[in-house]
Amino acid sequence: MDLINDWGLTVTVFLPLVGALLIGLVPKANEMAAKSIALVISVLTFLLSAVLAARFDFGRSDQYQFSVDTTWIESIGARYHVGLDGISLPMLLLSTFIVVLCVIYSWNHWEEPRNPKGFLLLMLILATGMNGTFVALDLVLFFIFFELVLLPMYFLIGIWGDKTPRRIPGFARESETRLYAAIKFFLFTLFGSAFMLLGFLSLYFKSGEAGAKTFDIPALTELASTNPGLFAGRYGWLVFGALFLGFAVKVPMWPLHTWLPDAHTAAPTVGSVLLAAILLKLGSYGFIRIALPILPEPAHTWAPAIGVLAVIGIIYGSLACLAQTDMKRLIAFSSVGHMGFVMLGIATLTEVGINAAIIGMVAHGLITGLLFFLAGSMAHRYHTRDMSRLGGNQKLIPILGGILGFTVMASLGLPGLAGFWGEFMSLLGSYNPLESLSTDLFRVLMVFGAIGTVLTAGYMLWMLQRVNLGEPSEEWLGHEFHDVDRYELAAWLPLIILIVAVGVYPHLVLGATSDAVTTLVDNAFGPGSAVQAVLGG
Amino acid sequence: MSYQIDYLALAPELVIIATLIGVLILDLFLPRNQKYWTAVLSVIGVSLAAVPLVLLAVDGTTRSMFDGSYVVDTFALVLKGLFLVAGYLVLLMSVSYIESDRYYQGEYYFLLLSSILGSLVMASSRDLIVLFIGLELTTAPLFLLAGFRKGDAKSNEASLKYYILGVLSTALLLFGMSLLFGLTGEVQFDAVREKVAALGDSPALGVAVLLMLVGFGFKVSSVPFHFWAPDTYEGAPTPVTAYLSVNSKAAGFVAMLIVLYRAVPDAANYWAPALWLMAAFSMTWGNLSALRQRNIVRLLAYSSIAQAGFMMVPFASAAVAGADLTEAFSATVIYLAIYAVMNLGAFAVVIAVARKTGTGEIDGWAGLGSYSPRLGVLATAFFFSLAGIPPLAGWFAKFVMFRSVIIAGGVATVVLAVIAAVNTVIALYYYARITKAVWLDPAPAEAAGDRDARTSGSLRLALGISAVLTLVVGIFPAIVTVFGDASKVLGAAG
Amino acid sequence: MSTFPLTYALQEHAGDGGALAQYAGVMLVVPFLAFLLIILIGKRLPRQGAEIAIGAMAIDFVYALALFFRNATEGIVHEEQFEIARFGFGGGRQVAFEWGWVVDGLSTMMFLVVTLVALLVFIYAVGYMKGEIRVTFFFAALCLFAGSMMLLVAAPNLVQLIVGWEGVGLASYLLIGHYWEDRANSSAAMKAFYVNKVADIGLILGTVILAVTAGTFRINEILAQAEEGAAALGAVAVVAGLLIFFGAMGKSAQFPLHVWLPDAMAGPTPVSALMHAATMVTAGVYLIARMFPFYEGMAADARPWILGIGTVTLVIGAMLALVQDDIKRVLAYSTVSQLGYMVAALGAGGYVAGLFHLWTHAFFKALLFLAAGSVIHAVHSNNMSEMGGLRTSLPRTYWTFIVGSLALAGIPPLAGFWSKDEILATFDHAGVTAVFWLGVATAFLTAFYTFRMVLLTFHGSYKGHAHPHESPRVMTVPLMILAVGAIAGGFVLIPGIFSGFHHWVEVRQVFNPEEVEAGFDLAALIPGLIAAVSGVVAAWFVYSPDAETQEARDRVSIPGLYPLLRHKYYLDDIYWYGIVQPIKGPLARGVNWVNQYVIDGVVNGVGAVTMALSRFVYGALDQKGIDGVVHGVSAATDSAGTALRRLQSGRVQQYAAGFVVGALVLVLAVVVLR
Amino acid sequence: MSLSQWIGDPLNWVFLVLALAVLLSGFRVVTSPNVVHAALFLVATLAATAGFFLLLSAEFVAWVLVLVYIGAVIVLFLFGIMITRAPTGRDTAVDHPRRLPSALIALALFGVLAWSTWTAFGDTAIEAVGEGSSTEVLGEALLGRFLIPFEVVSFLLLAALVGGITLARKDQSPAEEEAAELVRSER
Amino acid sequence: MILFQFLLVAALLFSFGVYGLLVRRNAVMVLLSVELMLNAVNINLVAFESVLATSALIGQVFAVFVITVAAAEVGIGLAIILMIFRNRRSANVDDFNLMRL
Repeated sequence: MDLINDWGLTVTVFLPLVGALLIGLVPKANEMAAKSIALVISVLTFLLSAVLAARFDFGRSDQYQFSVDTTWIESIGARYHVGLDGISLPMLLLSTFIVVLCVIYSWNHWEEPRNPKGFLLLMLILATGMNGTFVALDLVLFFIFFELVLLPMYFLIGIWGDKTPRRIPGFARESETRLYAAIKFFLFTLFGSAFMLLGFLSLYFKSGEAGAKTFDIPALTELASTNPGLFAGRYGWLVFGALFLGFAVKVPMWPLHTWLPDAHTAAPTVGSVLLAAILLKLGSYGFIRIALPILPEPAHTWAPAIGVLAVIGIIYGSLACLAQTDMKRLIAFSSVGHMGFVMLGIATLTEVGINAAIIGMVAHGLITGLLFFLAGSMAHRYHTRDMSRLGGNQKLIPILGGILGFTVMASLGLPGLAGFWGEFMSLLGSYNPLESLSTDLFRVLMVFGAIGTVLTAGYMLWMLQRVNLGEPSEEWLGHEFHDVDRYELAAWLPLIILIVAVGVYPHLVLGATSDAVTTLVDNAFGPGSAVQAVLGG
Repeated sequence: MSYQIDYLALAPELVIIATLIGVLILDLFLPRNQKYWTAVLSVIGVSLAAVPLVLLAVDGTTRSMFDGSYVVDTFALVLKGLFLVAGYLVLLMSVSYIESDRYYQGEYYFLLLSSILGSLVMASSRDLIVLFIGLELTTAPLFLLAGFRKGDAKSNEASLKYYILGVLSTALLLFGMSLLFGLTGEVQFDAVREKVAALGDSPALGVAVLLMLVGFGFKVSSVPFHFWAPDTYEGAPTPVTAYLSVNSKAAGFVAMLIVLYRAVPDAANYWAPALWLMAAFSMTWGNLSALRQRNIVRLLAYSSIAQAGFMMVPFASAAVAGADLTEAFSATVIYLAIYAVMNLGAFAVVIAVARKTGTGEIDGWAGLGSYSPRLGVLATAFFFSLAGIPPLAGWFAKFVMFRSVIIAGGVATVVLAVIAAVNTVIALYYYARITKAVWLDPAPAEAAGDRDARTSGSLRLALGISAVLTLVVGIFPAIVTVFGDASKVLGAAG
Repeated sequence: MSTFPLTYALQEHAGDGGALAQYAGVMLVVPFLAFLLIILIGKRLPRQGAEIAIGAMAIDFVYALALFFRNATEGIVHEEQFEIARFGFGGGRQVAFEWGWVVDGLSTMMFLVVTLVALLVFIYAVGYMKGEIRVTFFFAALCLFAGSMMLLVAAPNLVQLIVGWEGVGLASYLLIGHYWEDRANSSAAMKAFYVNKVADIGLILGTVILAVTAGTFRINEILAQAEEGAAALGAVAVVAGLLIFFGAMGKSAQFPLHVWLPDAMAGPTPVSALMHAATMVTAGVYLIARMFPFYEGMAADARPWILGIGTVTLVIGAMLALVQDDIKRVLAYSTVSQLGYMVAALGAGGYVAGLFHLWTHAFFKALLFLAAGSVIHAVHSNNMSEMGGLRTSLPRTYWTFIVGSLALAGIPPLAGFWSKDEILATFDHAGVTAVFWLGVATAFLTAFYTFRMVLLTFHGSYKGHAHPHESPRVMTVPLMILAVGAIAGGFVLIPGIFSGFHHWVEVRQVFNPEEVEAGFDLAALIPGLIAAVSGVVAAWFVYSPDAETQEARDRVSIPGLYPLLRHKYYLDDIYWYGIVQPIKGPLARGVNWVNQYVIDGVVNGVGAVTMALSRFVYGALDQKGIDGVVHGVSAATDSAGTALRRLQSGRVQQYAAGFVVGALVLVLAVVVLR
Repeated sequence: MSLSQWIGDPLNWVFLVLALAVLLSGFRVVTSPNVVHAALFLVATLAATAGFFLLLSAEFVAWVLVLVYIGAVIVLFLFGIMITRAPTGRDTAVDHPRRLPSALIALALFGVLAWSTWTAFGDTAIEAVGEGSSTEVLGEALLGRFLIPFEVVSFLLLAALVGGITLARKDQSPAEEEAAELVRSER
Repeated sequence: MILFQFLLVAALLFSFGVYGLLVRRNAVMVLLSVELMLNAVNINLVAFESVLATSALIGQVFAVFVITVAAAEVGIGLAIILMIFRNRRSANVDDFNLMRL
């Protein structure tokens, strides 16, 4: 079946777009048709990606499979090059999978002004952007997909977002939360990506000094390892800085994170889920796929800074969580902390660390995605996210409460569930970072990271106590709340199962990534790098 | 001395000439309620003019006439194509707009065609005189068209302001040209270039080049020669504004680039820093001013000022860095082509929406998406394309711009690149504000206009063409790189 | 599945346990399956899932018993590992995460203790929890606990150990907070979780250091390297050892991390018996024992810390137990104190002594808790001030309670006597005289507070309001079984007569325990015995049935110490006001403030400045031209002016002037001034 | 060329007279408070300029200037002034109050222009004077090499004509127009 | 004669034109100023031509074109002014300073 080899990835990426077009043709009133199309398309996309995974040769997960490399914009040297390796495979699956769940969840959860047609249409466009980013192997293509997610997300937040007015410091007029958040999200990301684009272009022309100019990620990676001096020095430092701006905004890393709490708070449930589960990963994926392998030498220089910012993010995010009253905002800040672990892993520049980052990304996608689902469903029922008004949820809506409890446990990194591996491995990596990095610094970071886990447990359990436990406040007396319905269950159960599965059997992720990461690190930082102080020599 | 005239090479111009005379004559005989036939004729004429263009393009040979003062090469052809397509779109936009108001239709189309003719001539000009005449023919009818809403004080004002500043710029341009002629004794660009190269440093050359640059700066509405633009855009009939912001600006750019690139590349030490400043100020000033606009057309005016700044970036940075101008040249031309399509689309939307909302204020657009989703989508597409968001065409324009900056390298260019990057973000804000009004704001209870107003067929066609182009070019930008490649011909020839 | 050769096994008298050991993993899986099953269908069963839990535990118990016999008879050394993930570790090396189980003396003993106590407690709980809310969930959580505990005990590598470790912590959290409608209970649960989480930093970081340095997570490989004296490992051994011990301190409630344990009594009593007395809290002891060769060798410098912390704990725990009114809290502090004994014993090198006390303590403390539960069940109160004279109404409970108390007090020939004697002997032999005498003194305190409790509860007159009656058989039978254990549990290691336990807990894989030989030590036995007996006697005198209320008496007995003890050495206050509040309060709020007003402030500030700039550029420069430059920003905008006025205001000339000035500036900048 | 040589050339005396006329009348064009006077001063300026052209032996251009400008443009101006009934008398507020900055700007511009042309052409002498350039050559150039601009400029004029009429003509009211339409159809 | 004497006059005339353009309130007068500037250009062109003596008399040809264009511009300008005048008159008959800019 060469069809799958040649077209599999392309169809996986663009099928949602076709779905979006189809939905666009459906009259607005026919909600059922729009939903059905979205469901069928997203399921098909997921199945296709699953087929790809099934046919994926894990024995050579460090090589790009199902590659397509064809002309696209010849005159500027950009090509349509997509491929799947062990690093992108889990991300692609995560992306296609979460979209399915989001469609299912959306079946009967609509924020005002409803309009399922528009919502699902945007969501499918978003899916194309996300899938595309994870498989793109050309910098320009990557950039396009990376940016493609902006528009739909802007509208998802802006149209279906939170409509409570909010006073923005520095501005005279009140603005609805959704409006502020949407434009903030958009401007932040665009700001970063403008510089990222400059970086990409610069790489392209620099690559001309050692052969043909190219935007091709594998080719550039190859170039970086064969010509170590090419992307180095001041030049490399600047270019890495440009890429850093682009990716770090998306991750988001402290102090570029402030769009995130606003965006999450304002976004509709599904928007939050997609944002947390996948969009944030685009940034960290960019680091792994592009910044590290192509710019290994500058990565050295930057790694301590990234590590420090990551740990600041962990501690800072946790502390900020403790001051929140809004449940979604709390979860949003928790993302800052969790992504801090991901970035700490990346900053170590070691195999362990990068594996940690990937599994951390997957886990965060599953767990925080689920958390936002839950928060959304609760807000749906209580019409408030204010934790001081919630409480006793476990009593009022027991199954939902139970799932919330489970997810909180997963989120605080309980061993045996998915969240643990990322945190643990990232600490493991930072104990002995790449040889040339300051071991002392990273060990200090490790300790702070570990303290961060306690704080994480702190705010998570605190949230659980405030929301789930205790007697329900009198406000809710006499209210009947329906417990988890079947759409919610259908959307959440797979996540729960996966959280446990990855927790019990991390091979699900690491099995794909490990070899790919090893090759990546070997190429970028030389074989035999890292961890010398072993076995007493 | 006798000169051969290649009629095929001149065929597009001749077709337009025939059309505009036809329009003038037809207008005499048509009863008032059937004046729209002049529009039909104009549309047909512009379409027909594209036929020889295609033939010439297929032929591909460079045809040079009159001692090289009039050249039809691929560069001229693609630009003529651009002018024709843009003119075509403006004509489509005009039909219902002009019909609906009390306009002199025949004269309107005649003047528009004259302007198109001027731009066609200009694209082929390789000689100061031809260039000047072409440019004047492009601009002069627009002075009149801007005032075509005769009863409207704003339109009057638009016309007068545009006219006075226009003639001022013409005078400065001419003075510069006269100096250049005095210094070189030539008007044909290639000859001029040889002389200029021999001339070396000369303040008079600098003054000459800069005065010409000022003249072109007016046409492209670059800061600080932009002042006319907002008022004129606001006052002029909207299709004319569209034409002003696209064809006229493009013509100005083409003139500027041909002269700088073909005639005085060796005086780059004079014009490069000036262009750098103009680019930086245009972007920043235009964008910052756009932030404050409430009127959609004024906003587009300032946006087009900023866009002009972006368009100058490649050339400015390449010249400042002393790099090869060819890449920069093709980048600017590509930008110009993409800008033309998306900006015309934006204006088409503005025209269509104005019917529905009955106001030019951005606030009036609130909730457009709820009662007219198609227009909402189109507005979103065009404005985000202008902002440079993939996968809409605008991204590629921004991309080639940044690309050429990076090719140039050097500190001054990096500074310009950073200014451009920051400006991209600022620009997004006000473009997004429009889409915010369209989608995120609730529709007011009652509108001044007729929400159920149907968008006329010709306008739909214009919208459709520009939308398709915006999207297709965004996804397969290779299409527009033909502009870039063609413009390299200009460099190769010289 | 792969069976790894045990390089360092001393195979002289040990078999591989055959199929029994090979499939020991069944014990790990069954409770989890039970957990799932109870969650899914428990509610629909007649006993709401208890039967599943008991069934699962019975299977485990039988299996554990079989293993135990096999080990006792022929010895077992077996290890199974399943790889669950493998990843690059730098330098081309790969490291694996694994699940698995280790079957040797140590784990077999623990299996037996855990499953036995768990089984009895499960059965007991059927009676105890009758009519309570969320019974299904209760049993599910118990199964989760049992599974995690088995996972922990069976862990052949540090990762699995951590998984089990935090798993039992989670179960503990769930069960302490079982009555979460009351905020105090959920807070107690959170406290337990936090304190353990803090301690877990130590365990996790210790694991990270050991694993990265040794290049493996497998405990036996790490220990092998330690035995070999690998230099890299040696360099980090003490730090890693201390960190891991810090982890153990949390779980085993060592000072100053013991604070969670008394609060944990908020959970139902069976939970306290099972987790907070017999099994979970001994995980720390187990961990130290598991890593004993490491602490014996490379990390020997960490051992004085273990001894010291253990000693402090055993003393302060006992003292706190003196002043409690809540019967469960007495037992909780007693547990703290007894754990202190075990840890101190290990710290002093008494491998067998520590584990032996773990073994006996499991029986008698579980017994005491369950019996106390039976009392509480009867009087609906935890407070001894509302009890008294229950001897008659709860005869079976009373007698079993007496057995447990005697064992705890260390009265021969009950279990506690033998193990405590073993520990005191260890101290004596190790030459830590001060610790030895503190141990003896604490033995006195132990006996004293135990019988204070007995007397206040069962003697005198009834002070409560309920109508106490004996608990049902389902509760008393487990008591009796445990009572047998409390009596006979000590006979497995009688110095000079029978030293079976000594061999049962040999970890043959790595080393032959050559701990400080306790043996028969009269010098230790006599003071210990005297202390215990005199403690009982003293209690009898002080709390004789006709004495006044016990609170007044306490104040008389230890005047200076009383407030300190009542406030639990102010530790909770220090933690709360010194750590938790500052973090939750000012620090968190501060960060939030920084986020909102500094970082976001910068962001919004950039926005506001851009807007202001645009106001200037557009309002002043663009619309006012040269006048704007000269006069600066003017508030007037053009919106008020009509087109006519604009024409007459000379704006066109302004524009033209801007035009010409712009040209001039360009010329000046580029041509004239270059 | 020294000053004495320059003075010695009688053409330069002619030049001086003409230059004085050009500049004085030019100055009055921009300062005269009376619009009709200003227009007439422009006539003088143009006439003197035509003298320059003759001096530079550009007879054809000189006559074109006279014919086109003085003959047509100025008349157009005067018509314009009359039709718009602009005040033909002395207008007190004919200028904006900011004469000084404007003068400075103009002065600066003059400085730049004069300086730059001086550096480039300071010592260039005009030699071929008095021979009279051939109008024939000019004609051939216009219809030869400059055929295209020549033709194109006619469209510029046409456009100006058509557009100018359109803008300047008095619009009929809708009622009038309908009436006209009616008349036409009846005819 | 030297070239510069003409150039100087032209520059001065051009500057007069600019001055007039900047200060005149009356639209017709602004137009007159523009004519001055264009005339200055013509002086330049013709003077240059007399020095350069190009074969095709380019300078003079250019000047002719400039004159033509200037004429067209004047026509356009006056038409615009006339249009505005008509509108103003209909709006406000008494306003005699109509064409002030």
